[in-house]
Amino acid sequence: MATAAFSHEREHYLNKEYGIRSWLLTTDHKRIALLYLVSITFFFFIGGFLALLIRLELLTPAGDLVQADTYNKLFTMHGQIMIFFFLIPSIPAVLGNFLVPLMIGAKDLAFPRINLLSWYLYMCGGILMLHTLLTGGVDTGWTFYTPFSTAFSDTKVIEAGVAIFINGFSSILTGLNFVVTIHRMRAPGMTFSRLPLFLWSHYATSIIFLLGTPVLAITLLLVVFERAFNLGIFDPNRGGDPLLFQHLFWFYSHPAVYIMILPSMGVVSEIVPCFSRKRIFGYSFVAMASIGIAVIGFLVWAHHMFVAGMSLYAALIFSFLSYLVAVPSAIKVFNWTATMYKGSISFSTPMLYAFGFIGLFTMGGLTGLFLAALGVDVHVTDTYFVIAHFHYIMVGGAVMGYLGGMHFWWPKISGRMYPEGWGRLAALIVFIGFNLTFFPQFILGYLGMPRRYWQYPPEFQVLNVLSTAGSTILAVGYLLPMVYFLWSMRYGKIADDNPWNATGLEWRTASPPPTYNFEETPLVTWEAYEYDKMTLPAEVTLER
Amino acid sequence: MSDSSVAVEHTPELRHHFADMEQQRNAASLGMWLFLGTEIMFFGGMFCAYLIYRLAYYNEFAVASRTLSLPIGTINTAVLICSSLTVALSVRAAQLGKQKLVIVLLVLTLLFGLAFLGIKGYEWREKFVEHHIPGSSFSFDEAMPGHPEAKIDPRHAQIFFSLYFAMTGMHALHMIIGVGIFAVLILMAWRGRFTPEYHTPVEIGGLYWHFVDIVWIYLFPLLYLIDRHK
Amino acid sequence: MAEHILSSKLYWAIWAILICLTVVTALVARVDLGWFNPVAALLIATGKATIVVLFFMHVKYTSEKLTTMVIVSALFWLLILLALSLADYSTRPIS
Amino acid sequence: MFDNFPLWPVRASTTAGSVDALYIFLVALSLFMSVGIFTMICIFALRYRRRKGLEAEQIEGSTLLELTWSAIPLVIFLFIFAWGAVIYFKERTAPRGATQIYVVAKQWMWKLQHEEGQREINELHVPVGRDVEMIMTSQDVIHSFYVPAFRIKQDVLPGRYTTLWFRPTRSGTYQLFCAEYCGT
Repeated sequence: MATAAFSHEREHYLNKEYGIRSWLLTTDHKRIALLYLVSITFFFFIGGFLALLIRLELLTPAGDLVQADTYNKLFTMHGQIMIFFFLIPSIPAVLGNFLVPLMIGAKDLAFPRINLLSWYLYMCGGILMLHTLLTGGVDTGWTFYTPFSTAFSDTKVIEAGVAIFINGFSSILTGLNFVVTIHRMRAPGMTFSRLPLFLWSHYATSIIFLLGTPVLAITLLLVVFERAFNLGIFDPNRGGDPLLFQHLFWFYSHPAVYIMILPSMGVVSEIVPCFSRKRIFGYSFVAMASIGIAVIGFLVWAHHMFVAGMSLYAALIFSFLSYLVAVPSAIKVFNWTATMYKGSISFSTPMLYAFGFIGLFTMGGLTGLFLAALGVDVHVTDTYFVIAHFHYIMVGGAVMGYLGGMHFWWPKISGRMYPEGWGRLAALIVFIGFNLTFFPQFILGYLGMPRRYWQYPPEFQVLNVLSTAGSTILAVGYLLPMVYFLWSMRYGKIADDNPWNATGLEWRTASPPPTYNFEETPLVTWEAYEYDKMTLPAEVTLER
Repeated sequence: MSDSSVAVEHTPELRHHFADMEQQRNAASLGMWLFLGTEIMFFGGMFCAYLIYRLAYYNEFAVASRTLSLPIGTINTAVLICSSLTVALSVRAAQLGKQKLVIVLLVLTLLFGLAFLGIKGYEWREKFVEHHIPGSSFSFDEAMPGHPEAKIDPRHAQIFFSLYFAMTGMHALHMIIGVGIFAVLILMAWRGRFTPEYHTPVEIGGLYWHFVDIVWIYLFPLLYLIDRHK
Repeated sequence: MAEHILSSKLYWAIWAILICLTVVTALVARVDLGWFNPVAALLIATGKATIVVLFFMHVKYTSEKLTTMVIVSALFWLLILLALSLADYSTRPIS
Repeated sequence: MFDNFPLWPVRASTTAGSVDALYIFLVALSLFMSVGIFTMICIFALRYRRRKGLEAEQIEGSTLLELTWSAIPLVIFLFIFAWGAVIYFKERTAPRGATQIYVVAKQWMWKLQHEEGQREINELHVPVGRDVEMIMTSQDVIHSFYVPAFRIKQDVLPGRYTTLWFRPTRSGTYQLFCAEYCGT
């Protein structure tokens, strides 16, 4: 292993080649991960900017900042960009891409060129989406509900549909690459029972990518055909059923929530044992819970349609199944908590994000129980209660996990440490800003404020003002890490190969890793998370 | 490591990140199978729509289905089955290292594929002539079976044709992609790239072709064979 | 090589069976069997598909459980989609 | 104090009370669960914070514990499911003899017609204490009939009829929202 003193001259994946071609034509999974990191961050800030405009409009009950049609486009594009171009690819395409081969001791993903292709597909979809945004936008809501999207909206539905369709292939190829890599490329000794939980969760995510995304692809394609060629599959004027669209759409789009949250759970399952210096409590239960969530997650889609005109009996079935998927999520929360018991807990930045994740995900999950309960769902569905709930899962859960993971693996990715003090501050700001933004929305929702309204009765104003105030704090919290990550690339302390003394294979190669990851193929002889066999260096032990 | 795989390690086809040819081959084959899994779900969305509407508008679907030509559908099925045979034989020829035979069989496959597309195109043209293309010019003037006085609802027949065009269109698109893949394979075979040790592309391309064939094996009865006895 | 090379006779035999089944399915459709018509059509199609998968796509001769698992899970997911959608449509009151 | 800062809308129908009861139960349950988890995390984080002389003690896991904390939530969840389902079933089955009102929704308008023939637009007047059933359809896109004070909501679809019923218990003027996005 190279020591820190040598790492200046040592060749690694970042300094092996320079120049734009060496990046745009790279097949190195680590470089592709960085390409994704840059492009995803870009879309995150666009989506975030749209969110801030939405919150500003909602500061007052009157519709005074933007016109109604502009507002409709704002929330539509916010949803589509954030979901398809940020949340879904975020952890898998950045951290997954970087870490899957490293964690199993492989030189690269199984299909490096396909991996690059999926980034290009992502960019094609992204640029098309951006073009849609800049030349008029879409106003259908991110859900594209028919017949509004097929027969009534006069905005760029086809273009947005095609953008998401192309982006879908990027997801499918990423998932395919992960599954093949995990099956075929493991280093000797890396059995499935020794796989880090990060990989179990990515395996589960890939299953959803592979089996869910194509259904969304064909559904959006049918909507595009319906607009472009007059096919009438969802058209009620020709006896078509708009609910069929909703079934097909949610068949993917509900499991898509698990695409966002499962990788985050994987990140937390790495961070919590590392900063508690303990084996994970109940490894096999946490691993199987990931697979369980991926499978049961496909059985619950129509709980988005309880008031949509579905049959009463189908509603009962879907409500029942929805409660089943809550069990594996609960198992995970309990296991993370139990892992801390009798540990040696450090409050480093990644751990703070993990605390935040567990807290916010717990609240998101519990409010999910409200929405799965038929009687209550009728009242709160399509209100701000739903908005708050899924933001707790998708922003409180997924983004907290993403940021936690970015901090945890940043030394490995960049070879530099980020400033710890700023890191903790940002984690705190994000947590406070997030709760201030979205907690009031639970109350708003139960009071009956429907989603997607640009004007609202004045009695809702107090809570909306709180929410808007929170969103500005949240924005600061998201900007901070970007600034100090960039800063650290030049001025950060040089990182050790294993700054956290973590057990994973990715920490047993240099920081940043060489192009083919390992000097020689590692032989794995230990279980995951053997923190009892890992001693802490003096400086880490003395911290706090 | 066995002797044979040490020899294999020097083959130029082995990509740097794989340990040996065996691993590379297995990865490629698993990748293709997974992709075919996603394809099942891709067509599955349309099969779902088909199932729902067929149950809802059974009579209209039956009448509309009977306007499709059974002989043409049967012939096209046979054409695709022949192409699957030539694909399977070409993989075998590649395994045995018969390079010329591989080229001949791949070309035959390509021709069968083009024949299928040609026949399909002829059928589509017929639909155009008969105003069975969904949209404003759609017209469908048929009576309910057994009730000559009762016309069937043309809007529901239109749903059948919407699904017909979506399903056969998506299938044809897959055929066109398949033809492209096979053109590349022919080029590779022409350059003598395939040996008994390395012919993964033929195998993988073959898997794709067979899958597209299987989709048609289902589309044929679902679209052409509703209530044919009346 | 662990590959299994099949004889070309077997491939021709499979081809003959597939062509026969195609003709049979077209003929069976012309006979009135009531509810059994669609069932027969689907059974024959599934039979044909199975033969293609087992022999042309060599699944019968690969030692890999994984391939089978991929196929089975994809079909299982398709079943989920169809069955749970039907759960709605088959119990909805007709209006 | 809660007059200016309400936590739920006015209860003005027979359904409202039963929905609120389950809601309050769920809030209590959530509070109990989340406070429980948060306290545990805080206690562990402080009690076992990293310091000299304190080594982590390895625990592999416990199948018994895992099964317990899978089974107990499952039982609670099934209880909530049953409770929610009962309310839903009642919400969805209109009592016999309810006054019927026909509703046609179109982009941005509700057209309502009473059994006796009077018509109203965007406003609905119904007597307190009588069951009212709405039979609804849409002329264009999907709409949704939502009255928070009654805790009822139902999407209104083009090409078919959906129904909804309620029994007002309190006189007053209540908001009627369209809760499904229907365009500009």
